[in-house]
Amino acid sequence: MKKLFPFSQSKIEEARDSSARIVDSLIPFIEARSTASVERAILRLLGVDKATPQGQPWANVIVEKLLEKDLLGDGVAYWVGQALLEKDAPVPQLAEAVVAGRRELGNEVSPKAAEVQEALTPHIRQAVQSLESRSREREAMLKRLGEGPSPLLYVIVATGNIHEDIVQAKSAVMLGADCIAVIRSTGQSLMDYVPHGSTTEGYGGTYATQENFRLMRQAMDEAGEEAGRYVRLVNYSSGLCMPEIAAIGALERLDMMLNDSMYGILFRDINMQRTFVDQYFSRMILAFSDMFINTGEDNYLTTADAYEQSHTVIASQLINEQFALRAGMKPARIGLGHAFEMNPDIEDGLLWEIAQAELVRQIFPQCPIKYMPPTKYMTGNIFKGHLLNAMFNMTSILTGQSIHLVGILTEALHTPFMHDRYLALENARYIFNSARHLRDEIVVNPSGRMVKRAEEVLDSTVELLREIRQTGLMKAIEKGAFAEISRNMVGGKGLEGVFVKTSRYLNPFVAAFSRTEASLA
Amino acid sequence: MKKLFPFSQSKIEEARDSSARIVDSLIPFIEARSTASVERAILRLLGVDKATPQGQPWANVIVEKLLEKDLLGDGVAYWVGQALLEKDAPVPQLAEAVVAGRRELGNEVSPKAAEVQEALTPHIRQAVQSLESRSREREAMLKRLGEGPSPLLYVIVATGNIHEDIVQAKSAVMLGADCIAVIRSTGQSLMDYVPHGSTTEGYGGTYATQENFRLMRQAMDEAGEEAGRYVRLVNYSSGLCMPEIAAIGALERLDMMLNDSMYGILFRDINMQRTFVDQYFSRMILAFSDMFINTGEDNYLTTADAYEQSHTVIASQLINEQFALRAGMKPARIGLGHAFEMNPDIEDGLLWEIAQAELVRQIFPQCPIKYMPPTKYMTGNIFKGHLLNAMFNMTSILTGQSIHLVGILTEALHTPFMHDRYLALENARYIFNSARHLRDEIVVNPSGRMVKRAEEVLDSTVELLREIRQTGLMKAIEKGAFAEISRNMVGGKGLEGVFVKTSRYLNPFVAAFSRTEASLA
Amino acid sequence: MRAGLKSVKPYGDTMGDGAVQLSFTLPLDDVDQAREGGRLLALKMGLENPRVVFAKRLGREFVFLVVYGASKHSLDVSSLQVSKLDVVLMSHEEIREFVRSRIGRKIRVMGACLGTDAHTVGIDAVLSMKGYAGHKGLESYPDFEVSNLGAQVAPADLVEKARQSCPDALLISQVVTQKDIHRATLSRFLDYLDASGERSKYVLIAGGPGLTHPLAKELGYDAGFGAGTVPEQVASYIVQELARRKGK
Amino acid sequence: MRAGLKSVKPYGDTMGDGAVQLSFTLPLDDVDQAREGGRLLALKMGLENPRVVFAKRLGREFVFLVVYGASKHSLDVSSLQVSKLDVVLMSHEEIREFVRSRIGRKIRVMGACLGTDAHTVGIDAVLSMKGYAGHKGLESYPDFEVSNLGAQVAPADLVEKARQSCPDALLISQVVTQKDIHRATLSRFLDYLDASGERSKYVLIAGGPGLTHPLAKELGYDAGFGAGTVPEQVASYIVQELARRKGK
Ligand code: B12
Ligand code: B12
Ligand SMILES: Cc1ncc(COP(=O)(O)O)c(C=O)c1O
Ligand SMILES: Cc1ncc(COP(=O)(O)O)c(C=O)c1O
Repeated sequence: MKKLFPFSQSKIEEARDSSARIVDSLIPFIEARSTASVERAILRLLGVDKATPQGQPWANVIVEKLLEKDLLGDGVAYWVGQALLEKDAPVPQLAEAVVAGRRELGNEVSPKAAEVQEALTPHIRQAVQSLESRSREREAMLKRLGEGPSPLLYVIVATGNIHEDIVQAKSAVMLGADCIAVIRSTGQSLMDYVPHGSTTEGYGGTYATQENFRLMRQAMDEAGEEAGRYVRLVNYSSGLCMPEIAAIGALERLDMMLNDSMYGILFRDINMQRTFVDQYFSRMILAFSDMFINTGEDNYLTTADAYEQSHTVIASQLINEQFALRAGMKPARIGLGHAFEMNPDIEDGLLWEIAQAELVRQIFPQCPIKYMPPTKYMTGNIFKGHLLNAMFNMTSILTGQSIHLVGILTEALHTPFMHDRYLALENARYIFNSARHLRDEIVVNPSGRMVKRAEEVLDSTVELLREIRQTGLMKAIEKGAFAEISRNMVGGKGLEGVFVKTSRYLNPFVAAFSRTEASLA
Repeated sequence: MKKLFPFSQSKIEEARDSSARIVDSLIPFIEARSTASVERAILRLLGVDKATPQGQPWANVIVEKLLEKDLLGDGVAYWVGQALLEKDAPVPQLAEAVVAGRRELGNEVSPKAAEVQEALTPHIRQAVQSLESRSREREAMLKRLGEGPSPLLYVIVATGNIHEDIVQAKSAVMLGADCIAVIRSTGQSLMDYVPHGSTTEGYGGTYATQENFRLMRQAMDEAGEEAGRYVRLVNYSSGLCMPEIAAIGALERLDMMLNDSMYGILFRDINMQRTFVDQYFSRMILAFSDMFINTGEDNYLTTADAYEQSHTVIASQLINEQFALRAGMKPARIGLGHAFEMNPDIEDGLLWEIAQAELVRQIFPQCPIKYMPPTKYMTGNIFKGHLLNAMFNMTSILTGQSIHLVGILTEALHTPFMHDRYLALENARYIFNSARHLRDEIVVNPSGRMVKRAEEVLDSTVELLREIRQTGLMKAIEKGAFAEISRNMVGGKGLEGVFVKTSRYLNPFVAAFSRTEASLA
Repeated sequence: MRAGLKSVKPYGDTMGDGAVQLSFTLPLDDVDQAREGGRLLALKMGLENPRVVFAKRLGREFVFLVVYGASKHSLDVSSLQVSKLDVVLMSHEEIREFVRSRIGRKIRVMGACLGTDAHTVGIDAVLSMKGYAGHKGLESYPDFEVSNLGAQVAPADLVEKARQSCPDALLISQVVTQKDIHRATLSRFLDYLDASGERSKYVLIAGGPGLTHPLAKELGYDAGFGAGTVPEQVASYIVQELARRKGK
Repeated sequence: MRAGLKSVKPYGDTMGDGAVQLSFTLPLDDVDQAREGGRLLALKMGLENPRVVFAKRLGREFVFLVVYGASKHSLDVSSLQVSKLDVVLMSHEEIREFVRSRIGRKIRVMGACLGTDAHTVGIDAVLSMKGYAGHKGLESYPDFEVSNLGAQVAPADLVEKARQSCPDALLISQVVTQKDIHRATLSRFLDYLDASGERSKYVLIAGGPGLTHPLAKELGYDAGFGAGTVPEQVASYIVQELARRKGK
């Protein structure tokens, strides 16, 4: 990869090294715990995808039953294994019976771990195979259809109604979109269950449900065939149901997930223990399913000042990277987020944006960077907004970003109308094409303003990570190291869903994923 | 001046040398001739600014009378001098009497050149002084008020009604405009007289009249005081009345004139002899009055393809430069025109625009380059149009242009509405500010696509000028060397107004301008 | 050039020309049909000589149009009522003076992003020390005691929290407006308050980029604040309203 | 999701939502007054819940506004008449065939930019060898004889030139439309033609970015061509019209 800036690699190494230690020191804590959502994800991977007539997902019913009996510490897999030992059956069938009260979980049939494992094995294998077949499908389609030139054009749909979303998404694909993200309804991230079925009533977005995923996947496969390129589908493995949504997304062949090791903590006040544990397993699922993650550092800049807080973005990216690597993700799937959010009135603001974008690019040469458009300084002046997006597009192509979230001129007004998205895609496509090889053409003045700025940001990052390494990540978050937000270890939502694993705790997917990967490698 | 591209100066020198020879070989032809419009300009400089009740300017009436008598070959100044010898009076008073038929021109009172000269001298001196006082006024105001940062933001008003124009222009100044050009009504360029008085009925623009100039000057002086910067006023010394409009513009303290040595020939089918003679004297007036010219090479690209014909733009700029130097203009006043007119669908189109703009900048380091916005590929999609303008703005600040004609999103639809101009100024101001020092920050890859492209254009320019030097400029125009348009030496409009000077022909301003300049220097 | 205030029309470049730009998408497949449809729609909207200057297919059944035309409607602005909040804008200093002289005690305000809304930047802009656009928020006012409950506070919880600490004013932020969720949430909250008969205990203030004072009034709030609000405006209103209520 | 063709409304993100964007300037000094004026104007235009989302002063007496709202108008497209030229689009080849079989002689056309208009690119696009957007112009058609008079041809001169060489069709370009000068010039030309009783001798075609077929008809021309016209369309029309006239 071409580099526009000259940098001492050693500073980058120091920063990365700090992040590795920060993350490493949390892993034992994480590995000692599981959560309600992790357990539900296990059930969903095993095919438990239905809900009660009242809309309560079977996965939730079952996990709650175990919780009530105080048996969740062993893991849902342990008790499913026991039930299968008692009487083998497809897991969904077992689940139905449990939900209906016809069978019960929690009867210990055998105390031997090996036997429980064995009872589970064919079911796990089947689950793993169905995930694998989804990856293979994707691979084949990508090979056959190909994809758009880099950066990929990523747009959102967010009508609240999955059927309208499909109409909007099809139009977007025809107009050049490569990735379609279905934004979730406000509030979903704090729901401790995944709604069921197709939905038509969301606000600011559409509920993430397995059926909605399926409908959109089907529509986008059709649209992709027509357009002659594979359309990537994006959703949110984020909030209180991180691992579950990773699971259903993997099952429905989604391609990317918004997934961040700290976003929920900072921006949704989700308990940090919960998030750290959830993100770990969710990323294992995503890694195994060859999916991309997109981290959420862009959000820092919607509350804090982009010029002042640039270094926190990079520090967080480094931490996200380490968490992802620990969960088995390949760098090529770690889409680190950042954003074009500086005040458009700053003199030379574009220079600082270029400096930041290039810095990110150079620190993570193997990661596909997800670049987010201006949102904070967008206003009702849609014409001006269109220009902010143009400069964002320009910066993106100049600095070689990979996943380009197309900025929409009506950002400050409403979730995008169909023609807003058209104009936005036209904007990006015009500028990308017109400046296609600009990056090859220029070299940056090594003693200029941009390099100086990037160096300052890098220095502050090194400094910040050094501090965090000393205090530890949880304490650092308590102290407000990120986004000027401070969160407490036992505060926030969802702590009640975190538990310490017993010694016989079982999550056979962890082993299955790494075994299969190893056998594939 | 910083240079982005490495260039062999020798090619540039060869091109410039060719142009000098091309122009030099036309000077004797030009100096042997005068035109009706040159003669009317002389009268206007002498204060003859009224019109008959039917709207026929006195200047025209008088020149026609001499023409009828076949006495124009001596120059109007010669016969005015004779009349003054007979009976001295302010020239306007004399003119009134002539127009009214109370006095006649054409009576030879003295055959001695020196006596005629002497009779004219106080009147010429007065005229020259009033021009000088206008320049001094400008200088003082510029010193007191200052002007905007480079590039100057140049916008047009074109309502057809001078009073509406003033309203629009005032708004533009408040929103950041530095230069206001009052576009002329369609058709004025082919009128062989300058209309009289304030006007409210133009199409696609407002008539250039001395009174309209005065009204707008006054309004812009007021607006400039309020905004705290000097506002430059622009009009067209172009068409069949080049020298006359230069004269009235100078008298009303306009600051810039569209003025091109070949535009009228090519784009208005004005006879080439007429244009070459007219442009020469018009530029003498402008040079003396310390005014800028803006040449019209941008027009080539509205008919011909910008990628294919880039070299004709540069060849024409070099010729325009030489003509201007011959007329006594300083390089710092020669605003050479070019434009951002490539097809926005070309891959890397922006690179070619940057290459061209930088090439122009480096060939004419002392000239204030007038950079024209996209027009040809503007459509009813005003949102897309706004983006073309954004990339134009970006290119302008990156390549250090000086006079920036602000592109307007509704270019394809109508002459600008007030808010169109606002949005356009906002566009330019945002991008200029945000990328203020981008030029300092980058270096261009010397073996890259942009430099290669610029070199090709320069090579073609050298080649083209070499050919023109061989054939001569008039023949080259006949052969369609510029804008794919061919014009004949005796074709086009206005040839009837060209005449060969007699041996006693007199235009005392030519001498007065150079004398005064010399005495000032 | 000036038009009378009795018949004001949009202005492009000639007084009275009525120049208006429109854009919208029609759910039609055929571009020519959509162009004609766009023209007719513009006529229905009262535009004369509408020109469809751009048309682009966005998908199988949609065409985007840009239209220009001359509005024949005119406004009588001489009688136009701009429904503004009845409040005198005071400075930080003046507010302090006002509270000390007219109210004589600390003022307690409670803020929240109601319902599922998690956009805290707006309410923080009004309440926090840091404030907005250089204007410090209510926390910086010595006579204000601020409690900011942050994001996603359920209506019932807010009623309860308010009951516990009895603030003078409740400041509610609503940023998401899709499908009028802000209206629904704001109304629901008042229903809860009414149910417990407590509506009149507080000065009820709603804010957010989609809010206006008239809209807030319509929904049953005492005041509404929209985009670009600065803390002084809110503080001025609160203290003046409290003085007014006290005076009664 | 599809709406019936009987009541088509603009579409934003929900069928029937009526979403429309507007922008215009009001000649008012006060921004709040202008906002309210803009809202009222939008109501008059039939927009429900209009939101003034942006307002900016442009000078002492002008405020620019951006407004969004939901149009309550709907269109019955099932009965919508798109006034199209009655012509079958043929290729270069087909036109040649058509002329040879149905007309049997060369076709002579004369083009000009009428009046003060000097925009020749459009007429050249239709007539010249080079053509437009990859479509060669009428000069490239073996059975067409083209005379292109270029820019700024006075109406009287064109009548005279036409009388001298008797072309089958006159092609007139009008690009400048400010203050409806194109309408005036096009009408004036017909007056001249009428004066000499020659209107029916030619197929009369007007073109330009501001022209549409209905407008040309209204002014008394046989056909009108707007933005994006390609030469084949014009040639197809001319030969079919000539065949039709011959048939009569
Ligand atoms: C920042 C931001 C976020 C941040 C919020 C971080 C945070 N802690 O607040 C993050 C990234 C988390 C976020 C998430 C979402 N967002 Co958001 N977000 C924005 C954004 C970019 C800026 C909002 C902002 O901070 N404005 C700055 C503040 C200062 O302005 P303000 O809120 O208008 O406040 C001022 C006034 O309105 C007033 N005011 C506001 N409240 C109050 C209250 C009182 C009492 C008073 C007196 C005054 C007052 O005073 C303030 C100062 O002047 C806007 C787009 C934009 N440019 O406006 C979208 C936007 C608001 N978000 C939107 C959406 C849909 C969402 C999501 C639902 C998307 C999704 N499905 O994931 C989520 C979920 C959030 C949720 N559950 O509510 C939409 C809303 C669409 C609509 N009109 O319905 C917008 C418009 C973007 C878009 N076009 O889609 N968002
Ligand atoms: C190029 C250009 C010029 C060139 C013209 C060079 C030339 N030899 O033609 C120059 C620089 C000289 C020029 C000058 C002026 N121009 Co000019 N110009 C343009 C520009 C940028 C492009 C026009 C063009 O070439 N379009 C490309 C052609 C292919 O498209 P077209 O003309 O629409 O033609 C197509 C169809 O309409 C149709 N068609 C056209 N004619 C005909 C005829 C027939 C018979 C048929 C069948 C079809 C047909 O077929 C063509 C192919 O599809 C437009 C802005 C724009 N982007 O549109 C302004 C524009 C047209 N100009 C404008 C103006 C005002 C002027 C001036 C009056 C400005 C001035 N005061 O100095 C002058 C004077 C010209 C005059 N006396 O007429 C305005 C007109 C405003 C209005 N609506 O009234 C425009 C819109 C710019 C603006 N926003 O102000 N201009
Ligand atoms: C990582 C991540 N998760 C989730 C979201 C979306 O918000 P919510 O949590 O309300 O779904 C974002 C938004 O940018 C994000 O970056
Ligand atoms: C040198 C010059 N003169 C004049 C004009 C304007 O046209 P007209 O000759 O119709 O006034 C232009 C337009 O760009 C120009 O460049």
